[in-house]
Amino acid sequence: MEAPALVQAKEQPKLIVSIGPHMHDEESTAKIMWTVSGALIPASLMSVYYFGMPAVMVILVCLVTSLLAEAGMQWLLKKPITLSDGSAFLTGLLLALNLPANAPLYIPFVGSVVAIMIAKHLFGGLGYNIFNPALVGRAFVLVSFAKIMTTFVAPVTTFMALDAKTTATPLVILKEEGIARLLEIYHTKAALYQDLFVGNRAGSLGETSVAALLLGAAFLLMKRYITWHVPIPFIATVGILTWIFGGHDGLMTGDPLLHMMSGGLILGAFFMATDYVTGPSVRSAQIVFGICAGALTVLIRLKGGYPEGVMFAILLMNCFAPLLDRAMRSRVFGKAEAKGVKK
Amino acid sequence: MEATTVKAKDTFSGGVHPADNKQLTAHKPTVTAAIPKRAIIPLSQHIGAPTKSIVVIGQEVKKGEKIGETAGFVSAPVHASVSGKVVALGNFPHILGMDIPAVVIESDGKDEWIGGLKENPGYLTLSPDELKKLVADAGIVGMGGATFPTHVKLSPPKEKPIDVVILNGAECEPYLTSDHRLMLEKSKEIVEGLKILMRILNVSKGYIGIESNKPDAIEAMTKAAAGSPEVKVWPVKVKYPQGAEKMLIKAIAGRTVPAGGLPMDVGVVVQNVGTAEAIYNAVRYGRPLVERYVTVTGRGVREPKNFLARIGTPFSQLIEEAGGLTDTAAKVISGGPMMGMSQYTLDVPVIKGTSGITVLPKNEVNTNSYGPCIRCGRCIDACPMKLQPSYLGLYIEKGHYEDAKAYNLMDCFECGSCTFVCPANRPMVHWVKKAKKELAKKKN
Amino acid sequence: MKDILKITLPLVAIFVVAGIIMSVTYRYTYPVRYQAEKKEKEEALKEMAPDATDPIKVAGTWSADNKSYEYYQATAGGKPVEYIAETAGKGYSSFIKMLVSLSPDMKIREVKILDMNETPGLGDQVLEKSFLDQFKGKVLSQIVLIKGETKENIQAVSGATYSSRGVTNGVKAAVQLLVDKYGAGIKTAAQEVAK
Amino acid sequence: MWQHVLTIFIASALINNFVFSRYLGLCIFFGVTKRMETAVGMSFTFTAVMLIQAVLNWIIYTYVMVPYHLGFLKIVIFIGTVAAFVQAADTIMKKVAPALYYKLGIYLALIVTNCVILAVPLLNADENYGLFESMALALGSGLGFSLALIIMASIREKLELADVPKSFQGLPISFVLTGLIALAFLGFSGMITL
Amino acid sequence: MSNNVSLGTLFKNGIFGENPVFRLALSLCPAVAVTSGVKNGFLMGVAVLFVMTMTNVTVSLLRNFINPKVRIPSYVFITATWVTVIDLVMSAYQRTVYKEMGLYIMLIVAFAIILSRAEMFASKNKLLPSFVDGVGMGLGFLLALMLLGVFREFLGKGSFWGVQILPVKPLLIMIMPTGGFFAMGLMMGWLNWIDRKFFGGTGASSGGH
Ligand SMILES: Cc1cc2nc3c(=O)[nH]c(=O)nc-3n(C[C@H](O)[C@H](O)[C@H](O)COP(=O)(O)O)c2cc1C
Ligand SMILES: Cc1cc2nc3c(=O)[nH]c(=O)nc-3n(C[C@H](O)[C@H](O)[C@H](O)COP(=O)(O)O)c2cc1C
Ligand SMILES: Cc1cc2nc3c(=O)[nH]c(=O)nc-3n(C[C@H](O)[C@H](O)[C@H](O)COP(=O)(O)O)c2cc1C
Ligand SMILES: Cc1cc2nc3c(=O)[nH]c(=O)nc-3n(C[C@H](O)[C@H](O)[C@H](O)CO)c2cc1C
Ligand code: SF4
Ligand code: SF4
Ligand code: SF4
Ligand code: SF4
Ligand code: FES
Repeated sequence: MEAPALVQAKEQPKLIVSIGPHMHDEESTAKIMWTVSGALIPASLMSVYYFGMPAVMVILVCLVTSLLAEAGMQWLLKKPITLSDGSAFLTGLLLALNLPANAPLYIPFVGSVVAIMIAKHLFGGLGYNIFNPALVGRAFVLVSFAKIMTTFVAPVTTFMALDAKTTATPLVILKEEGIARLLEIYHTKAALYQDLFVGNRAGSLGETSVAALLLGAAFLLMKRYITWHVPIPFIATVGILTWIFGGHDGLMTGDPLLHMMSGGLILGAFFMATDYVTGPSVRSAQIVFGICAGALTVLIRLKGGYPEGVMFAILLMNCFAPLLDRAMRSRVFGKAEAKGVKK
Repeated sequence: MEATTVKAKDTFSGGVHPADNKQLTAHKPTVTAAIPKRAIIPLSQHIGAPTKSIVVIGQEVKKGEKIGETAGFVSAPVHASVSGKVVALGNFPHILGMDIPAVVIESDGKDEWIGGLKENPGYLTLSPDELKKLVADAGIVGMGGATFPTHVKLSPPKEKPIDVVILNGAECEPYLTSDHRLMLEKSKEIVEGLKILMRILNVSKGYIGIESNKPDAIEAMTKAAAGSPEVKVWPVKVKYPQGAEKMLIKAIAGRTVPAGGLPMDVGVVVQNVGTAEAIYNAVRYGRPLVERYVTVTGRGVREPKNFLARIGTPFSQLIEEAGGLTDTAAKVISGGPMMGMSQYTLDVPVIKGTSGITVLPKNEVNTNSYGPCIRCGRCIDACPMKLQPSYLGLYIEKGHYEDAKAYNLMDCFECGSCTFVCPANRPMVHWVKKAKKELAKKKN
Repeated sequence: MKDILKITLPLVAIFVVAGIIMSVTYRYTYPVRYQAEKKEKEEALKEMAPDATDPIKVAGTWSADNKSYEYYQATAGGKPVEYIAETAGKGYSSFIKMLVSLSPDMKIREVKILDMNETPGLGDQVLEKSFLDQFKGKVLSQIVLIKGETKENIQAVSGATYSSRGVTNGVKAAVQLLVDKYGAGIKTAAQEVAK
Repeated sequence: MWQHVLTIFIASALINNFVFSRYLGLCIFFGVTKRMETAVGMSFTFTAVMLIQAVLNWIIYTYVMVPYHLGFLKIVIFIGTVAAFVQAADTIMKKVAPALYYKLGIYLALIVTNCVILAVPLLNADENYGLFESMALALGSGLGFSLALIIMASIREKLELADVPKSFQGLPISFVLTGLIALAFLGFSGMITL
Repeated sequence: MSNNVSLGTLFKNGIFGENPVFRLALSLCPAVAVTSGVKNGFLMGVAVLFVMTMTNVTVSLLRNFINPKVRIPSYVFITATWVTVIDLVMSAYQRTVYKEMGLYIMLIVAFAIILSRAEMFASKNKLLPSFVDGVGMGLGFLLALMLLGVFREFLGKGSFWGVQILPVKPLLIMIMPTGGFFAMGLMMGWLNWIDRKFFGGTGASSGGH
């Protein structure tokens, strides 16, 4: 039977129909990405303060190349171009903060291209990549241009150019020549810690100033864009293990503060290990992720040939993230035991 | 009686805190809506078998006269909500989004009750079976939204004894205040309804769970229950979806309904406060369910209000009575914004489960498209069922329904918390519904 | 029974023929390989001691890191012109195997890397002449790895400190050995240079 | 001695991982990691067979081939042992433990034409390892191979849902992925010198 | 495959349509392991070409002679024989190369591609087609290895067959294991793209042993 038009509203307005919920909180992917980028501003400014114009150039090349690579790859793959979501910008910025200021400009270029094109878009783009793009970019250039990437310069005195003088990072000095030599350079432990804290030392752009990084991290923690589950276990594990095994005079003689403030640990733990896409998303798995990353960092720092372990530790844990997520799924409400995935 | 402070442990993990916007209507006393000129009464207003029409076109009916007969156990009869003449039988738009058989009655304006309604002041002396029959004959279904026939819920199998009845006055859904007003205005009736429920089920413990953002309702209900030591008013934490029965049972009885199970598995029956009131009316006055409290709210209507409306009242009429749509009105939702369903026409009628009509203006409607999941884990934190909605979304998006099932698809009760928090705007609820449908199709 | 024979006989035939093919190949390639190996070693030694006219003789064996190595004496007309030692040092990811030759005044004449498995492009920079040539003419006390500029000692290749250390340590052990064995007369001279 | 054994074990599991730095077993690696279940089954079977093969072939090599100067026949002899063993295991398992056979039997068939199994005795012979060292190499390599299979399977499950460009779906992206894992595993480089 | 396929088609098939490395995705280990230089890739390719051809020929010759019940062990044994031969020859005449890739030469015996051609083709065909099939497949293998070798050596060391062409080493990573996997993945993807774009192929490489 045809429905007779018995009851008719006076005007039938055009109504939007969709499936609920019809309310949404204020967050969006773009807002998160740009806020995280914003939280890196203090660290970026400090790096410019300490390394001058060369730092500006490295940052610029990374940002521009990342954005171009993102747009280019999306154009090639006939996908919508989404530069405004900020993820490519963030990857570029993080990569820049992972490079030494003295890097010739083809290094940030190659790093960004590899990060965005290979590590991100070959795997399906935002949300699908397995490995942290910025760290893949860094590892790629580290292995390709190892000589340059393991030479660092001290902070500058003039703005426009770097001193030609190269220095080793504190961790390299510690490993190669021992704590005594470090103290010789920095005179007292307090002065050493202070320099590490404000950022007056050789190293990658963003790893230098612990204070600036902590400022950004505190902001993100407050906004709940990152949670404690990865960074705190990560840093704590590094502290504890270096204290136990890090010393030359037997167990429990290491210097955890020095280790915790060096080698990009703060940058890596708060800004890179926390990358949602490449880490586990189950909270308990995140804690395991953090602890393992910390243990691997210490293993590489103390036993490996390469003194800065954070990057490799995070990349290694990226391999394990899907496994962790799979193994540590939360228990469904009302279920005695989580069902294993049947596949 | 009980302290009104909420203990934090009396809740569940997960959940979200959407802006509740209840201030739009919470303080406004309920007004009785006009009798609809033409009441459109769907023959299917509940979960279960639709009823069969027992009237013909042209037939005169009285208010409360049965017009739809049950067809099966899980079913509930439908009654005329106005007195007048049946003018049409056919398929009419329904809030589910499709046309469904309904009876259209043109009101004669007299609003006469059908004769022979039995008033019974001594109702508490009736036997449980007699009471249950009254409830069934009155066509009462869950008024909290799920519209499950109440008498079915009140007939638990023998091996599942019930020892707790909980009235759900949580009303966690944003905007809606119909339960809130009902609790203020009909507190005594609700308490009596609860006592009837307890008698039917032979239970000595009754609770009324109310979110602690409604102190006046808590006070009113506490006062109404003052003389009845077996009834306790229980404030619960303000959090969506605290009103979902599993969450409420956890908070009040401290019991966890097993996954895939029902409240009766842990000895509990949960009923909406409106249902309790309807039960009281049915038992005390013999009146079938023909009207209910409906909140008409949102920034898309000019004067948000609470109504006591007849079943079958078209949305357009209630919205008109609430001052009409504003110029920017863009979305009309049957129910609240979290679980409600958006409507493409205002011709749909109020049914037994319609707790409110929410009209959102354009600027509050999210029309952004969704992006890829960035695995932020917010949905996992938000899910009250402790599922991993991100994986459900990923699997279903690619058509891997079986994998989604392995990720506990079937335990999702579509509360929408995950979609609410998702920064990538991913429509998990939409996908979950789709996957459930596809899997059901495959089974057949 | 007949079936089994039918299956087995051809198989046995194949085995026999294959065995013959392999043995014949072995018979003809083995001497070539043996000669090549011998020649390789001889040539390497010869390169280390260009002045030697007599065949270079094994003078003994020594061991380091649980592995045993040979050392040699090169002579011209019966007079020692060169002392050579096989040695190895622990690099970044492998033991770097080397030959080191000393002139009779206990100064290094030549360092040659025989075998290693360091990271291409990083560790294998120690193969470069500019690094190895630093050893020429140095005496035992000068063989110290320095990470900065140096003429007096051995300068590490930057980015390959570990490999450089491996080479330096290996050379040092070899020189120490040869000085202990043959350097009695010149020890003092060497110490003088060091001063 | 025991320290050397331990060193060999760790080195062959992580640093010289068969897949990520020795490029061995790639066909199997790419072939069975599409599903977690097969990857796990393969891991068990391979580790067990590698260990047994290492012992068997060490005995043959040390007590037959070396004394009789048959080193040049090692290819024929080792693969013969593998083939004979697989045949025997197949028959015995079918009789003695049919349940296990139905779980792991299909993987056994793949073993004869696989280079990982053969590589273990060849490497042992090359290095002149003793019995325990050979076992450490076999066990380490087997566990390292299992680790590789399992993480690869877990990642590919995730990747299945990703929007990988058409031309790269399947093997090409798996290769790039393996490259990236190998890049991460470089972090272990330089930790142990053999 | 039937006998009436022309020999030319058979030959081309091994190189393009069913390229053992890029299309059939068999015997992948050497494709990554020995291709850090063109020369190694070439010599490995030659070794495989030899074993492939000789095995095909032998199997074809003996096909009526071998009982089907023992056919697989026999083929494995035949392959092992020819591998031993090429192994001994290489270890005598190509000492430096052999030091680097001797293990992979020996492992030719386990290559699935060889056994599968013997089983699927040579055991059912006459001498000449089997020979052509062996040569075609072997050449396909050789060309694939050389292609990878050229790509990796050029990018990694800036040289070709050991001859320095560029003054610098552009991307050292390409001659390391990780670079080998990248090169292989990118090359396969690229070939798939060409195939889909210009030849209308499906462009999906199957995988597996
Ligand atoms: C996410 C969700 C939220 C709910 N919130 C409420 C609520 O606030 N109040 C309510 O009465 N029922 C709510 N319900 C329905 C209850 O679970 C339950 O069905 C109802 O209380 C049973 O009573 P009834 O049969 O009388 O409707 C909710 C259900 C879901 C799935
Ligand atoms: C198919 C079905 C069968 C049900 N059977 C029973 C029952 O036997 N006993 C009972 O107490 N409730 C039963 N219920 C009601 C549920 O317990 C619940 O109250 C109802 O689904 C509404 O809950 P919600 O609003 O939270 O979704 C049933 C519900 C459905 C959908
Ligand atoms: C993947 C990788 C491979 C490396 N390979 C070598 C190597 O073969 N030889 C070496 O000495 N150092 C190697 N290193 C170590 C670094 O280059 C190390 O920082 C450097 O040796 C320290 O030297 P420097 O003090 O001159 O910076 C490697 C590091 C990495 C990450
Ligand atoms: C808290 C947070 C941390 C992030 N860290 C990284 C990072 O370390 N490297 C990177 O390339 N992108 C990072 N991103 C950006 C984004 O997740 C990344 O581009 C995706 O991996 C691309 O799919 C981060 C994003 C957030 C929200
Ligand atoms: S979601 Fe709506 S119907 Fe359900 S309990 Fe909350 S307010 Fe009531
Ligand atoms: S909230 Fe959205 S983006 Fe975040 S994990 Fe869940 S589905 Fe993915
Ligand atoms: S809709 Fe389902 S998956 Fe999403 S939060 Fe609610 S119960 Fe969890
Ligand atoms: S699709 Fe989902 S909500 Fe709809 S009837 Fe099926 S299970 Fe219920
Ligand atoms: S597994 Fe196939 S060649 Fe190695």
